[in-house]
Amino acid sequence: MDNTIVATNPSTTEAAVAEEHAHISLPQHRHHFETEEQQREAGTFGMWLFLLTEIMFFGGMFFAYLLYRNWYYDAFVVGSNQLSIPLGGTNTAVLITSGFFMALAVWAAEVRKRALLMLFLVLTTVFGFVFLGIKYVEYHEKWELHHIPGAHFDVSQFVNPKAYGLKEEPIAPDMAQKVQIYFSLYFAMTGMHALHMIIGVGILFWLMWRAQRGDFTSGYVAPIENFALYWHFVDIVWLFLFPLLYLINRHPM
Amino acid sequence: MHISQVLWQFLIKWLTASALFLREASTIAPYADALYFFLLTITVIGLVLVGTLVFGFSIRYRKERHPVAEQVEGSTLLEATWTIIPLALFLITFVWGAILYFRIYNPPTNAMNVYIVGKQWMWKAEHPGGQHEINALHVPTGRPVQLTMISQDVFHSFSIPDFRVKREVIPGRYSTVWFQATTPGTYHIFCTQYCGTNHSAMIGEVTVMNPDDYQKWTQQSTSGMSLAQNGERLFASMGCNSCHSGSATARGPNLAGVYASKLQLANGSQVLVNDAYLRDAILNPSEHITAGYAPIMPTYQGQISEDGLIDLVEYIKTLQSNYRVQQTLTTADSNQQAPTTPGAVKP
Amino acid sequence: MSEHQDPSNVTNPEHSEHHIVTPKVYAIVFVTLLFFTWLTVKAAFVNLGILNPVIALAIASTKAVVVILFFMHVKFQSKLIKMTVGAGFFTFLVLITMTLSDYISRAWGLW
Amino acid sequence: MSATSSTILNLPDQRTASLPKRSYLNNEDGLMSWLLTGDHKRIAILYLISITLFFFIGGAFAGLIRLELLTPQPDLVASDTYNKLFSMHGIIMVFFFLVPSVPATLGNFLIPIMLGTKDLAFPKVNLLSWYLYWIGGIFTLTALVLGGVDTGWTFTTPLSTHYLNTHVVTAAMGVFIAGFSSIFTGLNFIVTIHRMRAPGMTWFRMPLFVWSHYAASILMVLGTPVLAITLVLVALERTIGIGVFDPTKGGDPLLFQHLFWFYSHPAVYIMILPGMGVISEVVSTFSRKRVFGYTAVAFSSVAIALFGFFVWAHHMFIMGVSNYSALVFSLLTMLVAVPSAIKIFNWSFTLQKGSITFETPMLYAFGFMGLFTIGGMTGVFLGALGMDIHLTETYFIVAHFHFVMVGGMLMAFLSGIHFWWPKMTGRMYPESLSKLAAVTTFIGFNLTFLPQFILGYLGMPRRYHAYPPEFQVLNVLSTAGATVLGVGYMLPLLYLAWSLKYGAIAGNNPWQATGLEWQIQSPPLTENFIEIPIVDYEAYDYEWLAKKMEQEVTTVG
Repeated sequence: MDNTIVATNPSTTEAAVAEEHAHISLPQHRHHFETEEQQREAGTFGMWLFLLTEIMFFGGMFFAYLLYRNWYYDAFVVGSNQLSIPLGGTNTAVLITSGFFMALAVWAAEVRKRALLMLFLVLTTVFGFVFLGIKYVEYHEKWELHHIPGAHFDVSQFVNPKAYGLKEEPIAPDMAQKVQIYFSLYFAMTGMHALHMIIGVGILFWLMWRAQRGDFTSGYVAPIENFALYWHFVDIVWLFLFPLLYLINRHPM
Repeated sequence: MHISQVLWQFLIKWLTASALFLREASTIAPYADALYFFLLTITVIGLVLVGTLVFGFSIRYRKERHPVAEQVEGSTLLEATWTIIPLALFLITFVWGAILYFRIYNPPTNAMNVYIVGKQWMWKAEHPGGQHEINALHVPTGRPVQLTMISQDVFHSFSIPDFRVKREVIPGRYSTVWFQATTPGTYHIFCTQYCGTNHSAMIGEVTVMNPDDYQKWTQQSTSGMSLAQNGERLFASMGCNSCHSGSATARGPNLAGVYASKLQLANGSQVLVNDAYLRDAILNPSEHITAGYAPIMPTYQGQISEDGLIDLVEYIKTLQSNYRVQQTLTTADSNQQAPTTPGAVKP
Repeated sequence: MSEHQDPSNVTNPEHSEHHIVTPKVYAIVFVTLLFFTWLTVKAAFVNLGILNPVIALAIASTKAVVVILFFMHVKFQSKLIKMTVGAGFFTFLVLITMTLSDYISRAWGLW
Repeated sequence: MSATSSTILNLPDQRTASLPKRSYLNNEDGLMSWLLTGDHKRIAILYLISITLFFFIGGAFAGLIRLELLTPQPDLVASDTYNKLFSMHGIIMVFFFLVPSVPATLGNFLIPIMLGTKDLAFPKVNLLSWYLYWIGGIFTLTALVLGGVDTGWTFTTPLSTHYLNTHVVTAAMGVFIAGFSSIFTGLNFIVTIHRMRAPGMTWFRMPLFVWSHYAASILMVLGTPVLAITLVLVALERTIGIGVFDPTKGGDPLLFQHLFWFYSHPAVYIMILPGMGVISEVVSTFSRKRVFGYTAVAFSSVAIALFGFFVWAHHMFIMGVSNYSALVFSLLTMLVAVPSAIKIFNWSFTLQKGSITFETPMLYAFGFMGLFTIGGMTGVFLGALGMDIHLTETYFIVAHFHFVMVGGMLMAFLSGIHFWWPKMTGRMYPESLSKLAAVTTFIGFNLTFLPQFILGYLGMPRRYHAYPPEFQVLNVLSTAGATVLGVGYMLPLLYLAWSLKYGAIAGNNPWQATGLEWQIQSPPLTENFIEIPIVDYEAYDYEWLAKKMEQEVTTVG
């Protein structure tokens, strides 16, 4: 009477139990899931829900960007033209490549090839580092030019570009102040993105360590698969950031 | 019978000092109260209804009287009823509330204007005639009064409960509210938006006076300089007149009669020149270039206080011709004070 | 154990067959993405007026959709996942449009 | 149990009854077995202890606030201190009590059992969310110990970014981290509800408790990240001055309001929806009847969640949003009020033709229905544009959200705790004492907050340290009520603690309720079910329950 179960059909229950035992053999199988398929689907779904929160997390900043870009268009153009397309474009390509290798890593795990999986994970990480390195170069340049928002922000380059040997048209001082908003958003958005990359690279190292042990090449690919979702999502954010931040108005007026 | 002294005083106070309802001292108040009582009525009806249902069913169907429950799935008809009736009531409320909202936030065109500057933690009222008040506001009965408000620092909120009006006072942007007082007397001004340490001390008093008394008050309490005159001084001392000189060859647009006109901007859009536009054009000129002029005006962000901006705005508002501007030019050239003759704003 | 699952789960749209995407598909997607990146840079240097941001966003969205569908396997996932992705972008759209409704109409009534 | 008795409480014979030998409580011993547990029931207990702690910290602040407001003069504490009191009260109560209250405790405990599964989908994430809650809590408590925060719980810019020198960043980080705790809880629930239902547990066989948690979870997952990014921007603004919300640099302070309320309005639904789920369970059980219009109640939860995202700007009607935008938001606000009205009427009609008894959970549920009706209707006052101008930012709004959050949510929470206490601990609390507590709470609550409606209409602004003397009488009443309310909240703490050791053995199903959770032993086993149940009956099917009990009697006999 202690554990009255709502089963009214004993035969199906027994069958269910038997079925469950067949699945219990795998070590990664958690006891509270009935089947591994259920576990896998739950994992994917959970990961997607987490990415949903990420969409909204970046969404707040994207809205701020939309608003201020419309309010202070000239400042955004000037700020955007301060960024280097070769660096930004390369970074986009680098990130896409990294994502490509991550996708291949999932495939390698699915077909249970440990060496390939390791190779692709390493390549993903390497390209992730290349991205972060290039980002560091870009940030460092802004630091030297006093384009970091805050107390040291300097507008002289936008008000008087000729003195700095730039071909840009000068903008009015009041608008030049608004370039700070552009750079605030630039650093907030790319900074948050870079933070996600850094977290991702950290997880990649953990995955490599586990992949080395062969954890993911015996039919259990969920961690690789779910991490790939995360990594691709970070890619997607950049795919929007690149045109929105670097390519606002590159054509001659 | 012995009643404790404290309790006794409390009861006395309860009976004498504590009103359960608020004075209606503006033309808007009765409208707001009408909606309030409508809402109060449906709330009470709703509450009585739910109460009756709960208590009624509890008595009628309590276990002693009704030992076995009858299973009922639901009733589409009943459910539709209590979906549609509340919906209808809420929609009525919405329309009513919206009408009231537009009434409170759309000032009539003939309203007299008073500027309010909020700062931590005081209210400054500036009348066009040059009366400056702190934590006080004098207004006449029977005339619509529009408040053009701005904050120097954080969000404040200007509230006069007896008038049923309230509006947030925002940093960096004018907001307006209007009322027409009906009954002479003094009423509370509260800051209702939390604004830091002395938030609860940011209170003041509106004094509502008969038009005659008000006339007397304006004459007695003027500082001698109207806002426009202050503005004229600023206009000269900040060098605005060197470009906005009104002459045909001037580098800046002619400001005479610009207020309330429609202006063609360099970016192709058309704007109505109002207080907010003038303020913004002084602080962020490059976003407000009049068509046909070069974007050469420097920004005055950080160089001029909100009070100063109000003075300038008021000055430009009153400029009907360029006569006064020319005057400031001559005086500025000769390094003299701007003219201070009161009441000579309009030539 | 599927036959003992929730009876409604047998044809449940929440379930899907597992699908392994081949490297070939990944490679095609990869090249497409690189091409679009090149395209978006080129497009930015041509003056198309109002169309510039539209095109930039359209390209970015296309890339995002391609990544979501293939790299992230959503094309082969259950309806539930597809709806989840949709819900995320829908909520973002709500945030944008409802907030913009304020910013766009602030100047109204000032004529 | 005779048919004429006035209670359905059915305890086993106390002379022979004993707690089950093995349960989740004694499955493993030692502190670490709790701190590293993956068991949703143990995590629920951890949460219960944590939120109770935070509730009483927040409550202490409330007590001090009421004490200060006893007199019109600013005499008990300094203005800064007072500002810190209400700020900390708000932050702790909203983010550390109300948001996790029902979902993280009762929801955590019950959702897997109600769905017939062994645990939530991600037990480790569940534990992580409890740790995040505590890390957030420690940040906030640190801010408190270092001298407090005085931004108000709304962190309004530019006040919070440029004009205060208290520990805003620390507190904001606390809320940020606690937000992720709430995201992970919501995520876990959604996945569990979608993926882990027992065979036969279709969507429309789920208890309404699960439905309302599903709706609340959607809000948690989609809303909270916007708050997170907003707080990050506030922290950046404060530390390096990025200017996104700073009007002197061209930023728009209203943008902060938009982003903040985009979360914080749905957050009130995060807080109230789980409470509504509790009420559905309780009202059904104590009137022995299926919830009237099950589908309508289920869908109204989802409707509230959906519409909840479209109404946030009604917090900003006087803040200088466009009048036309205000119009749209007001209309949508009116629409979101309808599902709440539907729920109230459906619960009322659940009583009709039932067989009603009045145990403690039911008393709290009645309290909820009354107070929530008032709270909801006064919300319509505030949603009506013109009325909002006069009422917002006064004590009217304070009273309104306390009616919804305390009168609604806290009543529901207490109702739920009393309802499921025997399941969670295996023991009953003293009924007469708990009924006394329920009545005390109800009276104290009304005494505290009804005067505040009047104060609000009279124009007394919220967050005022000192106030004009004509408001004193009503404030004294309110403070007197708060004292009664405080007693009402202390009582359960005492007798529930007492019952842990001395309470009567409750047995499996003391209330003779139909949910899956009542069909297993109390307290449950770690794995909940020995065998995964196959559900072949609708929710709230009392005839099925009667049949089943009959069967048991015959087999045992």
